[in-house]
Amino acid sequence: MQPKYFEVTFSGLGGKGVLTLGQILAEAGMQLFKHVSYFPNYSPAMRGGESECTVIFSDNPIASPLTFNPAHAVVMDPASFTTFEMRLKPGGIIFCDDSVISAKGERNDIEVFHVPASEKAIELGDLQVANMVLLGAYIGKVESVPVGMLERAVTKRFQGTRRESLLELNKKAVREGNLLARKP
Amino acid sequence: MQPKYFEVTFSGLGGKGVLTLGQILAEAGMQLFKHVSYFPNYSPAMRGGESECTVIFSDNPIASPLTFNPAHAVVMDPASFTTFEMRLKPGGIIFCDDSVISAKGERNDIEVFHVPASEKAIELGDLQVANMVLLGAYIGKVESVPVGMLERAVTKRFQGTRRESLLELNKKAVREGNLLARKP
Amino acid sequence: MSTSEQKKVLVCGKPELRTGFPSLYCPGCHYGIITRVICEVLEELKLGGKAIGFAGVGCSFGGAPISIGIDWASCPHGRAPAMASAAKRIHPDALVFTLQGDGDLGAIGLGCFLSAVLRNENLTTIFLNNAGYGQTGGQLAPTTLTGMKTTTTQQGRRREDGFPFHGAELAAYHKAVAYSARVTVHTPGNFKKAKRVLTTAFQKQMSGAGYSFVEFISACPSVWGMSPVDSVAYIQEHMLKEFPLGEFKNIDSIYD
Amino acid sequence: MSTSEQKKVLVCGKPELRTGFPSLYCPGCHYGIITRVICEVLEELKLGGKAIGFAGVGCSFGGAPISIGIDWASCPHGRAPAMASAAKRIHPDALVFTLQGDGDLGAIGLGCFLSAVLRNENLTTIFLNNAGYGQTGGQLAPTTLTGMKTTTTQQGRRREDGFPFHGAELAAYHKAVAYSARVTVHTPGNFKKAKRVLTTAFQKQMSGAGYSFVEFISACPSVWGMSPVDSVAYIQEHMLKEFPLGEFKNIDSIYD
Amino acid sequence: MTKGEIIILDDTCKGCALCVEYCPKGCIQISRDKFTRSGALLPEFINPEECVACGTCGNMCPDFAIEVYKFIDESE
Amino acid sequence: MTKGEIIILDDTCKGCALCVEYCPKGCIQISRDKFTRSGALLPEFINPEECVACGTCGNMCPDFAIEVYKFIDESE
Amino acid sequence: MADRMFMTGNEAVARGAIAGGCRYFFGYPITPQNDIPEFMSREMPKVGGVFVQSESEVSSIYMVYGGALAGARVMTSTSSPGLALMQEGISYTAEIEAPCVVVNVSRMSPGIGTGGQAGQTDYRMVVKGGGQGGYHCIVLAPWSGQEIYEQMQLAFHLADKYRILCFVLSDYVLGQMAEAVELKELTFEELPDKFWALKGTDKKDGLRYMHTVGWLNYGGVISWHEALLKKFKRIEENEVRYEATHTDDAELLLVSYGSTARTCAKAIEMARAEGMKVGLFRPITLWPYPEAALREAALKAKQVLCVEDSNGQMKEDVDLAVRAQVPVHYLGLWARNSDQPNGLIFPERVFEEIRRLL
Amino acid sequence: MADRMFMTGNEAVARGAIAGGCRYFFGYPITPQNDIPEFMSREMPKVGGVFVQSESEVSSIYMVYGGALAGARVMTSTSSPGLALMQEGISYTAEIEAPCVVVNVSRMSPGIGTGGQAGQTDYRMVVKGGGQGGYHCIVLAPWSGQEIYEQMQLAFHLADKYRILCFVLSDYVLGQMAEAVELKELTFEELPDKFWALKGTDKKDGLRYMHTVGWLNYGGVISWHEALLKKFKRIEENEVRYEATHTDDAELLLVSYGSTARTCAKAIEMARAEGMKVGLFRPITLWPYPEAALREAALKAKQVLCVEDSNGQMKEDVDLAVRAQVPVHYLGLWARNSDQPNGLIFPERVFEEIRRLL
Ligand SMILES: Cc1ncc(C[n+]2csc(CCOP(=O)(O)OP(=O)(O)O)c2C)c(N)n1
Ligand SMILES: Cc1ncc(C[n+]2csc(CCOP(=O)(O)OP(=O)(O)O)c2C)c(N)n1
Ligand code: SF4
Ligand code: SF4
Ligand code: SF4
Ligand code: SF4
Ligand code: SF4
Ligand code: SF4
Ligand SMILES: [Mg+2]
Ligand SMILES: [Mg+2]
Repeated sequence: MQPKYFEVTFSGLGGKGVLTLGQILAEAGMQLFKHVSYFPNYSPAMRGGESECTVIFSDNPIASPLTFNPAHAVVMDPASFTTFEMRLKPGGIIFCDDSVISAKGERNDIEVFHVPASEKAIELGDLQVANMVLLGAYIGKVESVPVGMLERAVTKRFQGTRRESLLELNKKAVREGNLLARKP
Repeated sequence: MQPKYFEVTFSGLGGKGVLTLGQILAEAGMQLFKHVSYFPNYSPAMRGGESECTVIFSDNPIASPLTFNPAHAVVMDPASFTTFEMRLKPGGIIFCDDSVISAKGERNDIEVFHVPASEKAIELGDLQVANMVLLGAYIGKVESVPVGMLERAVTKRFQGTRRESLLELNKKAVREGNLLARKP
Repeated sequence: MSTSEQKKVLVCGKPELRTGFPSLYCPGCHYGIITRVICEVLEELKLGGKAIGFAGVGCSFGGAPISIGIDWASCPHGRAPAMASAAKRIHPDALVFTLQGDGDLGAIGLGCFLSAVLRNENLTTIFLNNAGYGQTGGQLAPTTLTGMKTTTTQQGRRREDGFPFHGAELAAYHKAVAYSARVTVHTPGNFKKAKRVLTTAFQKQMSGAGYSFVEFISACPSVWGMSPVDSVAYIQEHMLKEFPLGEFKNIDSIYD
Repeated sequence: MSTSEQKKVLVCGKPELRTGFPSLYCPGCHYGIITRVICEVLEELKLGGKAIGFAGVGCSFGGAPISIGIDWASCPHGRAPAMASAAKRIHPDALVFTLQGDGDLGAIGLGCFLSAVLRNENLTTIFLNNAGYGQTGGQLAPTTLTGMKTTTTQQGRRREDGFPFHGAELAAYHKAVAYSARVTVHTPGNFKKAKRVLTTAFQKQMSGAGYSFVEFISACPSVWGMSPVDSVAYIQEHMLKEFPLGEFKNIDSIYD
Repeated sequence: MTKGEIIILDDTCKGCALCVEYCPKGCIQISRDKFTRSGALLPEFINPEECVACGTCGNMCPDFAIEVYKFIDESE
Repeated sequence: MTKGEIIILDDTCKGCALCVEYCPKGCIQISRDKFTRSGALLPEFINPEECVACGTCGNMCPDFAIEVYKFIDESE
Repeated sequence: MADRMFMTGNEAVARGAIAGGCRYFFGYPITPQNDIPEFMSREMPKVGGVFVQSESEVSSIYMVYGGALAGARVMTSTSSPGLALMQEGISYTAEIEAPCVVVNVSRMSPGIGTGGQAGQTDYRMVVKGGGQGGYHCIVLAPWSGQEIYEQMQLAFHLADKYRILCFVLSDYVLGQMAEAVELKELTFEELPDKFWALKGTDKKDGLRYMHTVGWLNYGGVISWHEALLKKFKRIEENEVRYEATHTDDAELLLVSYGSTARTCAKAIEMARAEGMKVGLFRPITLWPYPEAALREAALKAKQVLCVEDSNGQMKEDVDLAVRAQVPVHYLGLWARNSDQPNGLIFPERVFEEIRRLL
Repeated sequence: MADRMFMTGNEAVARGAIAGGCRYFFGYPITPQNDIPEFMSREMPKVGGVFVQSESEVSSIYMVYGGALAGARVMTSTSSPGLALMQEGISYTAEIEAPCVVVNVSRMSPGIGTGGQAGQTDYRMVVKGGGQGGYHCIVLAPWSGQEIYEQMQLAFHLADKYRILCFVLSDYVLGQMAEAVELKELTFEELPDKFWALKGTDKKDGLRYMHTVGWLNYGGVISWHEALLKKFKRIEENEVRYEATHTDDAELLLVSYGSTARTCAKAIEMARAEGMKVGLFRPITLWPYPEAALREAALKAKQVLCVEDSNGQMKEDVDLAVRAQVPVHYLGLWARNSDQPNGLIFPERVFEEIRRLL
């Protein structure tokens, strides 16, 4: 059985694909939860700046799509790690790409989940899918939606677009990430 | 001795020169009274419409340059006559160009002073100076400023302008109007 | 010649589209003559019932709608082309035109007009060039002649006030304009030519040729400080030197 | 040839006027190359201390002031020429120029720009033509090529979206413009030409010749959706077909 | 024989005198004593015999204040 | 003998690869493992011997990320 | 039940407009609402409509004005500086009573502000009327994708019903956030024909129409303004909308609109979970303002906290309602989590403030 | 004693500006203030200044903005629709804190209104801020030629002192009416150099200046707004101006500004002559609004009558001050003597209302 409420914030530098992660996750959650919200925060007028997005799944109406202290965070750059290590709810989990984030964290009341996302992505042949590796890992651990649903959302995202050729690679990255999380 | 307060409204159709009358009168009064106000009301965006202006002389500060019920009015067209006959203060005087205004008035508590202004102007050679005849007559009767001062104000108005050639005619019209008022 | 009966026929009266309202214009203002040109051309083309006019801010803001009996909107200063663009997109079969003064089109509305042209709007613009701001009492307009005195160039228009603005030529310069001409109504012959030109302009719109533009040189006796008769002479002697008459462009379609 | 000592000399580095701030532009954006052109020309003319730039809304709004170390104001969308006009009237000895995108100058600011020209302002305008709205993410600009896809013309620019806007030619058309040219920086040779052209433009202003105008064709890899290298090829193959390079006007004074 | 006739509508005429200027036959003249609504002097049709009903005065009157009539021989 | 040298400033380079494109001598190449600040791949100066210190790469770098040096014979 | 669709607030604007019968969109790019014109440029032709990219917001509003007079359901959307440029035109639509819809996806101001991120600083421009004055526009302030979708339809109806400009006031947060929206098509009372529309064809009644000046339409200046006031009165009597939740036992009343009201709702959830008696009063129409209802709710509670991502805009209307009878606190943009443009007011911060006050 | 000169209110604007050091005037014709640019076009060159006729009010405000950044004392004047077009620009001057003066000779609105006659409908646009929000401008509201002449000088001083846009709000009646004005040149405290001015020459401190975005100047969005709020606070503390006459024993307090306050003054003369205890409270700064002083005066009197040639604009600020503690009546444009554009509110009509209320 799924619990009734999930919240996660993805954070990283523009161009790294964190907003995409949120959109795909939200899409996947739509089938399973009565209420889903997605909120991206970035500088529309500046490329390459910090961006983050929050996805909430709930069976009750979502009062606000914003949360300052999420239970889960997926971070792709060192600054985001520092920020979300601070902001995370006690008992929360922070997922980080440990290929690029060396900090290990100070808090004892949260779990830091290390994913060698960039390494894995390079291994898969394209650094650009590091985000998908992280997403797969996140879902593997938190299990808010089944990985199959996530893959279908990935398919929906890429199919029929200019970037359809990247679909399989992205799905593979999700699966590999998922495995990384399930392993331990 | 001059009383301390005069108010007069000039009214007529645009192009007839009622605003000029007010400006000249105000200019003349400047020498004699501590306080002078002039307020013209016309449609800046439409030519030939109704226009009026009010001049107030006073030795005390003038609370407002507007008065709905002036003591004196000088009117140059029939509609203005009707309007100001109604608006005049009891005991007031309305000066009208009886060459163009045939109405004789209904009120008993005001004086209607008839001036054959247009007739006199045509006699002087130019219908355009009918306004000056009326001004002269008004001053002849009300004596708020000496006619000499008024003439100096007329001179100031025309001297050095494109219309300087009309100065003498205008001064003459003022004098003739003045005589018309003094006669009885 | 027999001494037969004679019939009295009206050869020139009020056009049907001319409403019964007296004009709001000053005595001798050529806007009144242009009113006739517009009415007669619309009637001859049978477009009175299909026309929507957009009058700019200036003397024709109220003046044109009140006197020409078609659908009208009076437009905020300079914005007639934007309003007309929307109307034409919504009613593509209507004849949609703007009527704009030289301040309205050449100053505040220059960008709005050229942008309508740049969007390939299928409109007609009637441009009233009286070399000044009539409605507000005679300030400098983009079209004011060099050296001409206005209330804001009291020593005459100088270098640093710019050169006179040429609407018809600028319109013709643009690829999206199918037709552009400059006319006057200061002589009976020019009055007739003006009618022909405006007819062509409206036809261009109805055939989808592209933007059409007609500039009228128009006397403004009040602001020029001249009698109506002297104003006519001023047009001949001064205005036409700076603003030559003629068709500057006449093509069948801008898309060829 | 002796085996004498060798000295290492800097032949190309950061121009002095280039501040230490990293640019705000996307990777491969030609605005960065144009930044060098501007810095080097100002330095060569020794005008860095006399220059006031007015940057329009667009990618160079903050991008230019941050990277070029002269006096600057960033301007509301389209209004740089009005702000520059005032500054130049107040400081006639300064070198005052505007730096405006194609949306900024060709759309919202078209009237403001042409009116500055019509007032005979003694300014220089640097016009950045990247065929789209960079800052807002790739919408149709007046300069967008026919058929080119943008986020608001997703099937490609059509007839009813208008023909591409030609800034340099339109500027040259105006009597008050003394100098107008179109350049690119997409090859080293064109980079050098661009410097010569901008030098001339600034000199025209300083000699009071009249308005001067330089249009830069500039690659926008982000919005064009191409790599920086492909964008260079796109300029050569597509942009230059619609927008020919060259000087369109070069006169000594507009007052002769 | 008179070919034309004009009627000047004194309630709309503004006294601009353009008709006087434009009539090729000198048929119109400004009066000395008749006034328009706004107080200007009215034009008068003074040479009916000369009028050729060309319509010029009517066309050129900015205030639509002239009606021009032509006399047509019915037998023609 | 080497005529020129370039220094690529890896803190400002954005990895656009224009320098690679413009170098007439093929002296520059995108690396496979060095990254720019924002995570793109950095260019490398691979053929120092060929460099003629023409300055092109420096001029054309939008990010002022290349310094070009020329070796000048002191005795000349 | 109608279909549900996951969409951003900006997309809800566009889809809601189409559901509301809008077929003509005139607009100019500006962050953070570019996806609205982009969507419209793609979708309008599919529903037989027209999208025109204007050359500026000044032109946008005049295209809207012209289109409204031509009888169509027309709209534009923009963000703060763009809306400022429309003020003259908005005043003209009020004069001639041209029905139309304007969406403002507001961003931080003044000036260029943050270039397109969160901010609710436009309250006065939108609600008090930033153009040459003497008029009102209806202002709807949705707080969710669903409300946006429905209020867009309502906006077109109200605009036509009262011949007035109807604003929908969104913001960066609402525009960006995505939620599931039920594609509910609202039905409204039938409205009379736009007999006054300019079509360039002979009207049913054979009359031509001209729209020149407002006062002439009513015979005089006073009559015109009296007619406007009467209309405004009718709207004030019939169209006030608000939502009051948890106000019955509230000892602290939060007043907030738009995305910030969502933030407050979450903060209230947190506070209620800890037993604090907090309620929310959310004006849905900012004009007409639910003054009486707010006063009632405020007097019942012991104190009021107005929350707005701004520096003191709506507070004036709250003060007008409350009349200094209970204290009114204000939590403004300084409650953001960061000084940088991407700062936001989070529910946790509002909760903190609630705790401080109770 | 300084010379006295008979002049209209519009001429007093121009002469006062020159006395206040204004040397650059940028403006566009619009009734009823055309005599201001006309005067300036003639006189500016004589005092070594420059007059530029802009192509529109949008450009006027940006010329003013550019001129202000160039370090000069600059101004424009306009009337209602023209001011609406300046709203975006006004907001930009607030962002970058560019000191300048804008005169609004208001006319009846909305839309084209009466084309240039009496009206005070612009209160909200001027006082509440019609542009993208979060800012204030100082608003001076003179009621005589003398005050206009002096306030123009004050306006330039305050603008420079606080780096803010200062409005002088005149109207048709004030602009047209002529009175004797004493040509008094005011002296003010010395102000520091405009070190930040763009001159295209190396600065004393060797730095170049750039004016790009407000928040960067202060390091962040919150910091920027806090700095603005602090400045606004300083102005509220130091620059409130008003005049209270006959308020000591008043049983009815008239509240009015600008030309209408003159009308009220005369009505009060008439009422006092008949023994009625009426006083006048005249805000001279409309922002900052003399709220506390007004509340005090209002509470002392038994009731308040707000008089304005409008349909309910300033009333909100009066209500905010009075807090419903005494009744506030309103006499608006329907008190005009005529329905036609040339209608006016006369002293006699206000007197009638006073009699009705007492
Ligand atoms: C926004 C705005 N600015 C200014 C005005 C004032 N105004 C009314 S008419 C006019 C100028 C008209 O000149 P032009 O366009 O040449 O028309 P004309 O009166 O000469 O026919 C101006 C500036 C206005 N109504 N609205
Ligand atoms: C009044 C106003 N409208 C719209 C915008 C939004 N905006 C910012 S940049 C821009 C377009 C920029 O395009 P362009 O001028 O071509 O410059 P580029 O970014 O391509 O260099 C727009 C519309 C704005 N800031 N202000
Ligand atoms: S001011 Fe000039 S253009 Fe206007 S109506 Fe009078 S004559 Fe005609
Ligand atoms: S969006 Fe285009 S113009 Fe703007 S910085 Fe990026 S590449 Fe350059
Ligand atoms: S042209 Fe017309 S208006 Fe002028 S004088 Fe003749 S009849 Fe009268
Ligand atoms: S119709 Fe011709 S001839 Fe007859 S009066 Fe008129 S202009 Fe003269
Ligand atoms: S051109 Fe400059 S920014 Fe681009 S890759 Fe080369 S060094 Fe880096
Ligand atoms: S200086 Fe010239 S040769 Fe040397 S690397 Fe750069 S472009 Fe190549
Ligand atoms: Mg004109
Ligand atoms: Mg661009």
